[in-house]
Amino acid sequence: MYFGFENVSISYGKKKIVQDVTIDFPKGKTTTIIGANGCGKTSLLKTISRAVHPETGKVVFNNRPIGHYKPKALAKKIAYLPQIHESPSDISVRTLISYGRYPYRKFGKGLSEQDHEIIDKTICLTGLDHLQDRTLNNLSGGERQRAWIAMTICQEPEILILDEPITYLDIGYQLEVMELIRTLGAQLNITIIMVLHDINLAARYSHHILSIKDKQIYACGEPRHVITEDKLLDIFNIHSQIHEDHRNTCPFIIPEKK
Amino acid sequence: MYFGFENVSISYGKKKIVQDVTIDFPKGKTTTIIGANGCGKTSLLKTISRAVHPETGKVVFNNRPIGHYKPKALAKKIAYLPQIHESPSDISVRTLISYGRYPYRKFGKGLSEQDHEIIDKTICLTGLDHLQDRTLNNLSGGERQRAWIAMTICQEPEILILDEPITYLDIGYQLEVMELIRTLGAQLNITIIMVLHDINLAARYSHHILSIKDKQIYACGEPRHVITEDKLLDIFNIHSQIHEDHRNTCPFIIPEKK
Amino acid sequence: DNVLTSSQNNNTDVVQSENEVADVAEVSPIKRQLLKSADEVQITETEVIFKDDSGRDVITIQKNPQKVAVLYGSHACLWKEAGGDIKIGIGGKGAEALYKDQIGHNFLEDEGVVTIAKSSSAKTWDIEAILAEQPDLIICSTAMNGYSTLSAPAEAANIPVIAITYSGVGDYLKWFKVFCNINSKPELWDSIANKTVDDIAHIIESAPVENTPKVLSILPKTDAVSANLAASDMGVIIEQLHAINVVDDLAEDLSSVRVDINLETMLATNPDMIFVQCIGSEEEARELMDSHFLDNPVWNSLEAVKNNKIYYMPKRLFHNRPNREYNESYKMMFELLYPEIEL
Amino acid sequence: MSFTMKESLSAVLVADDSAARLIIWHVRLPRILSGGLVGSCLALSGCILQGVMRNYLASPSTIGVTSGASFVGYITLVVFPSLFYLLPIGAIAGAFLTTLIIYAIAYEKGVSPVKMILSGMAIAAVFGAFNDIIRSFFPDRIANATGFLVGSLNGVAWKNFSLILPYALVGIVICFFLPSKMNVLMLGDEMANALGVRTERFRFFLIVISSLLAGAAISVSGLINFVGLIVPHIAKLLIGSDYKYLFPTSIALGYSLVVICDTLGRIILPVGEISVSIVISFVGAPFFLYLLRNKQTA
Amino acid sequence: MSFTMKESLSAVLVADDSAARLIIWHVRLPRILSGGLVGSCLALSGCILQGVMRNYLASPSTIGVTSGASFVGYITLVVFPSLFYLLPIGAIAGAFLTTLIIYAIAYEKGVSPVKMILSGMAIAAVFGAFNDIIRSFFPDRIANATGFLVGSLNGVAWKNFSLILPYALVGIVICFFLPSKMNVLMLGDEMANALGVRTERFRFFLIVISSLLAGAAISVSGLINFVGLIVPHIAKLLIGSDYKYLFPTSIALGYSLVVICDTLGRIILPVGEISVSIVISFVGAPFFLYLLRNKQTA
Ligand SMILES: Nc1ncnc2c1ncn2[C@@H]1O[C@H](COP(=O)(O)OP(=O)(O)OP(=O)(O)O)[C@@H](O)[C@H]1O
Ligand SMILES: Nc1ncnc2c1ncn2[C@@H]1O[C@H](COP(=O)(O)OP(=O)(O)OP(=O)(O)O)[C@@H](O)[C@H]1O
Ligand SMILES: [Mg+2]
Ligand SMILES: [Mg+2]
Repeated sequence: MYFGFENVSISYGKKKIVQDVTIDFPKGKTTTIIGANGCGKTSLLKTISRAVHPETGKVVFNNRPIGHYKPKALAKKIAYLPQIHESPSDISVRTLISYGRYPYRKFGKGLSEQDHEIIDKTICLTGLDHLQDRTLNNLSGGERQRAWIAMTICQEPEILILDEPITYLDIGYQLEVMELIRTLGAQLNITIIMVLHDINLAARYSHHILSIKDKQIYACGEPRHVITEDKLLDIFNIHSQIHEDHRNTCPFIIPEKK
Repeated sequence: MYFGFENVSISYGKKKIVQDVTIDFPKGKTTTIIGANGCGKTSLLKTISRAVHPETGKVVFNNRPIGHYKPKALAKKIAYLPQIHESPSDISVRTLISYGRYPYRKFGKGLSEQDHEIIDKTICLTGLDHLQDRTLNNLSGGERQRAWIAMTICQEPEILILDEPITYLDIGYQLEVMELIRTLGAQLNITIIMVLHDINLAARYSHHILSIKDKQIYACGEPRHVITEDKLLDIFNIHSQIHEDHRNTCPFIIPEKK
Repeated sequence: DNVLTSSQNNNTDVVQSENEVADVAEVSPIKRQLLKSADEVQITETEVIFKDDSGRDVITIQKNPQKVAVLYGSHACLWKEAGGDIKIGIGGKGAEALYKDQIGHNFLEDEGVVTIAKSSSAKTWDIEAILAEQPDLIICSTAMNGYSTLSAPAEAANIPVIAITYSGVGDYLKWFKVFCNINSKPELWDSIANKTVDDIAHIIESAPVENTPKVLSILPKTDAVSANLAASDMGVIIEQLHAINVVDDLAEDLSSVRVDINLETMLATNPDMIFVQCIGSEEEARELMDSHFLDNPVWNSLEAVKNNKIYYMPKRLFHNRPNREYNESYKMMFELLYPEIEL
Repeated sequence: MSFTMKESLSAVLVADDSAARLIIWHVRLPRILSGGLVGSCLALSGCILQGVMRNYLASPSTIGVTSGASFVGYITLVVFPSLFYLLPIGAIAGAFLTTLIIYAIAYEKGVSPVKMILSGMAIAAVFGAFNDIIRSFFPDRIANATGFLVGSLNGVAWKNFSLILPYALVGIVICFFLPSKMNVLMLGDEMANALGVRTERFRFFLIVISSLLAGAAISVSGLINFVGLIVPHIAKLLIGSDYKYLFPTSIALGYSLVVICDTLGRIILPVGEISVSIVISFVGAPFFLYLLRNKQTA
Repeated sequence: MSFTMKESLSAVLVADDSAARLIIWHVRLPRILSGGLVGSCLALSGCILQGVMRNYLASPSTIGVTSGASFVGYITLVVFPSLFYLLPIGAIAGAFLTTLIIYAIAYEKGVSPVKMILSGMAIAAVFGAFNDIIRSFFPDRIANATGFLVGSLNGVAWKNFSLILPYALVGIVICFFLPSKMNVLMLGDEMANALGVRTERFRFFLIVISSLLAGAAISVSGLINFVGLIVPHIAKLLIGSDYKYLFPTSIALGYSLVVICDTLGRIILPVGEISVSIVISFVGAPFFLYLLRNKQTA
């Protein structure tokens, strides 16, 4: 298994959240997890960052449980942006982004020439040039979110995990982040795993969509196969018109109330 | 003027955010504010809750500056849900919702029969029945957001102001919240003002759309007039395909990168 | 001069040993007891050898130091009484009042003593000023970090230090003996200390053993009133004079010096007399007592109060170390306890 | 001393000269009643401050109230010992004035709790230094006053009870009328404003009230810091953070903790007593640690 | 006393019997050098703890380190007064053991800073009560130990310097090697984990280090609480919260504040001196208040 969950179950106290989930995320592809609020998407991802310990099963990377890796070695391969993150308020955007280079730092060494180059490149990629010296507490919600995404990108990971990364972003930046993710995926062969609530963007920018329902994986596959009226009704309890976006060759939906 | 801004300018220190903005929100209608990250949407709304003081101009309700009202009297008329809100972690959903009845409380009196009825109704409306006794720290992001919305609805306001209310919600609940808002608007004649990043939902559920750009109101009017390719390019710097959603008789867009 | 000193020393030694021989024969057990610590001090021709309170095994001090620093008020008075000269001392209102009281004048000003602080707290000393004077003996208290602050710099400068904790007449006798001999004035020990010891022994012997009064000795503080137990200075005197300290029976297992007590206990034990220890002036002590007990019905119902037997004990004799006036403390207490007995 | 039920009852009802009357009516009763109120006032003060400051370490001592009260106490006792009867009023005034100073320092378009607590700590340090200076310069007299630093209820009489009673009544009023406003304040300033609370004014009101409560308690018993810090936490661990329950629980716990510990301190030694503040630390701290370990924290 | 440049130089270089040698080499130099290091250790300890605990009120005293150190100090001085030379080691050991106890209490699948600080306060209260008990029952002996409560550098000698030096060196190592890790920790445990920090282990390491730093400082100077609380805030107000700058600034400010205030306290009175902890409160607190008022807070 390249990267994924093997028979993972999660509970909080007596409350079961997911049960016996096995997923192998395909290498170099973008997989989006969708599902209703509270179905356990975030909990699943948290087992990767070890903030939540699975009750049974394990998270596997390159056929070894992630617990067997050194944390820094793992951090060079897997980057993770949690759904809710606290930020020290008075550091600059650039400083925040530079923290993404942490796993690469040698003990006692500062940022290298190369680190700075990568930081510059990331800032450019994420359109934060004009904000890089502003401190986080002076940014709008959306601006802040972009700085965080930039930080994870700066980690140069092989696998990038994003929990609702476009929350708070305006539609322009939503598109930009999704394009960025696509570019990273395609050019650098990064495996991307994210949680999105926007079905249309998920359908357009993912190779695979994985949906969770009732503690289990409900459906998994190409967007076309998961984004169907029936399945959406099951997952989200909504009706929908499904159209074809010819320009982007993907389905898109207009949700309808029941 | 029923409710709106009169020549409002806002700055943080030397940084001008909006300049000389005048808006009259039409009574009983739903107005959605759209605009790029950092354009000042939240700042404008914060002048209503007096978290931000306008540099010039004033916020007017029923032809009087809101500063002339008693806070509780105003709170019975205008409810406001900020974009980012802190929550005490160990109170139950029901308790949180009951706080919406605060402006109606008589000094030294507990919740009345009527209050409890309204709370029950709101819980039912927002689909929180099964969660009402859970504490907030045990909820998923989306579940928590719904509890907050329920709290503002419980305030029975004449004007309801929501800053990105469907952040974190899954598509099912997004639709449900928007439907709820529409119902409230239509049945109770509530004036709704909200900020949304989802252009499609904005177009479908708003009577008016107001967009901000370069410290000014850039466009304002019926969705059809604001959601055009040119204008979206100006506001968000994106191209877009504009289609017609026949079932909902509104435009919908598919955003495209530049 | 030197010759004279050494001959005097010889002399003392002889006197001393004679004394000791005599002691064995005729000294009463009471006197023996009082002199117990003092007897452990050894004196040679040029040195005085004893144990101080710094935790060191024994210390040996050369006689006749020329430049002495005494950094604690009552030690300074004792040193003066033992015929010593002080070149470095501490000032401040409290200390100066004490000097006037016990020595009769403020020697700091009168004798041009270098003053290195306005209180005995080691936190406020100027160590540099002490060392700069290059004293050849420093006497300090173990209280208020005195010794621990001074020990390292003094050691570096090769200055001997005596660190003292003293309470009660036994300690007085010990230190007076040490000081007199360091100053090569053993005759002062003979003339003053012996009189004190004799007086005290006599007073103790005169105290009746039966039907003695029940007494309570208290120390009023702002928010509480403490009772002096047997281990306190006043408690020792009371016990030696055979009066019944009403709290002692109750406090057999307590090793402390005093405990806070309440009116309930006072009423339950109902003492015949109450002695009030004054930290500041009698005036202040009265104010404090008023703040606790004025118009208090429980207080007013006490035997001692009804019979007007509340005594404010002079600070000089019962709070400060009275040194050579220890006999006066005993005498005063005796007269209060047993007014009917002539000494 | 122990009395029968009958003796005790008659002691309370009949004003005679019996030992029972003297002890129960004049010594024990005022002590128990005022001690309990001291506990309630401190607990309520801490409970309010921890909420208003949004910091679980806030307590009367963190905003400098304690040091203000004890500073004025010191000055009274050391410099003007004959004015000792002004001590209670002095302590309350000291607490109140310190609060105002700190508020003024931290104020700037509204007061920030962070700034306020930090100013409180700084002011407390300055007062503490003054106290140390006084202690160095009046070492004899101050030996009298050190007792102020270890809270005790020994000698508390009816006059102390009448001093603290009005504050305790204020506390009860708060308990009844303010929990919902307090709850709303906990949603954050923006939300609370939107719900009709004048947050700035309400916060000022609460801070003043809690400083008065603490000042009154200190003036009766001296410092029993621990109650103001720990009782609100115990209350929270037991019944959660809804002020409707939190206020009354804090008050009740503060009352009982002080009364129980004071009684223990009174009877535990064969003679003499152990100050209530010491007993509270020995009894309250382990209980608190037990709860902390065995319950979920906020 | 003042010396010429030449005298001072020769005092440092030539081991003779001159007054200059005695005073400069044996008294002043160790005092200045150790005093500075005490300041640095306390400031660094506070700086680390405020970060790790995510509470701006955290300082060595909030996690009980101070009380642990001073409790052991008390016991040494009061119960075994003849072992006073063990005091420094005792204080460090006390600080360290207290930290472990509190850690153990607060631990449960990882340690929560809230629980840890609260346990620290409770343990501190228990130790404080022990100290009060000792003070009530050994009032004479304790006169020895009360000095411990007002920090002072009077009488500090080379042996104290060699005691604190290794800890100060640890501090410097931390300054050079840990700021980036510390910065990452400030992003929250989840983020820090994802970036390759073993947060639980790192936090334990930091807490132990800071307790040792504080213990070492206390063993040399007694309590100068204010430095550990306020210096990190001053540093933050001056240069922001990036630990790359925050660590060295705290260390430098701690060093200079203590040395300057100690010197002031030494020369300000015509006779005698004022303890450094008192001067620090008088000098540091207003400076801090000034900054607090005139700069944006975090
Ligand atoms: N307290 C503050 N101090 C200084 N600048 C601020 C402050 N709050 C916001 N800003 C700046 O003001 C601008 C407007 O912020 P605002 O939050 O109103 O934007 P917004 O339109 O709500 O953005 P978003 O869609 O991201 O929520 C932003 O550029 C932001 O950086
Ligand atoms: N610390 C916790 N303790 C107890 N229950 C929790 C905890 N965290 C989450 N839960 C519960 O676990 C379930 C799954 O939560 P999770 O955050 O994984 O959902 P999610 O799929 O990410 O939802 P959302 O789309 O709203 O982010 C929810 O029902 C939530 O109430
Ligand atoms: Mg989630
Ligand atoms: Mg916004």
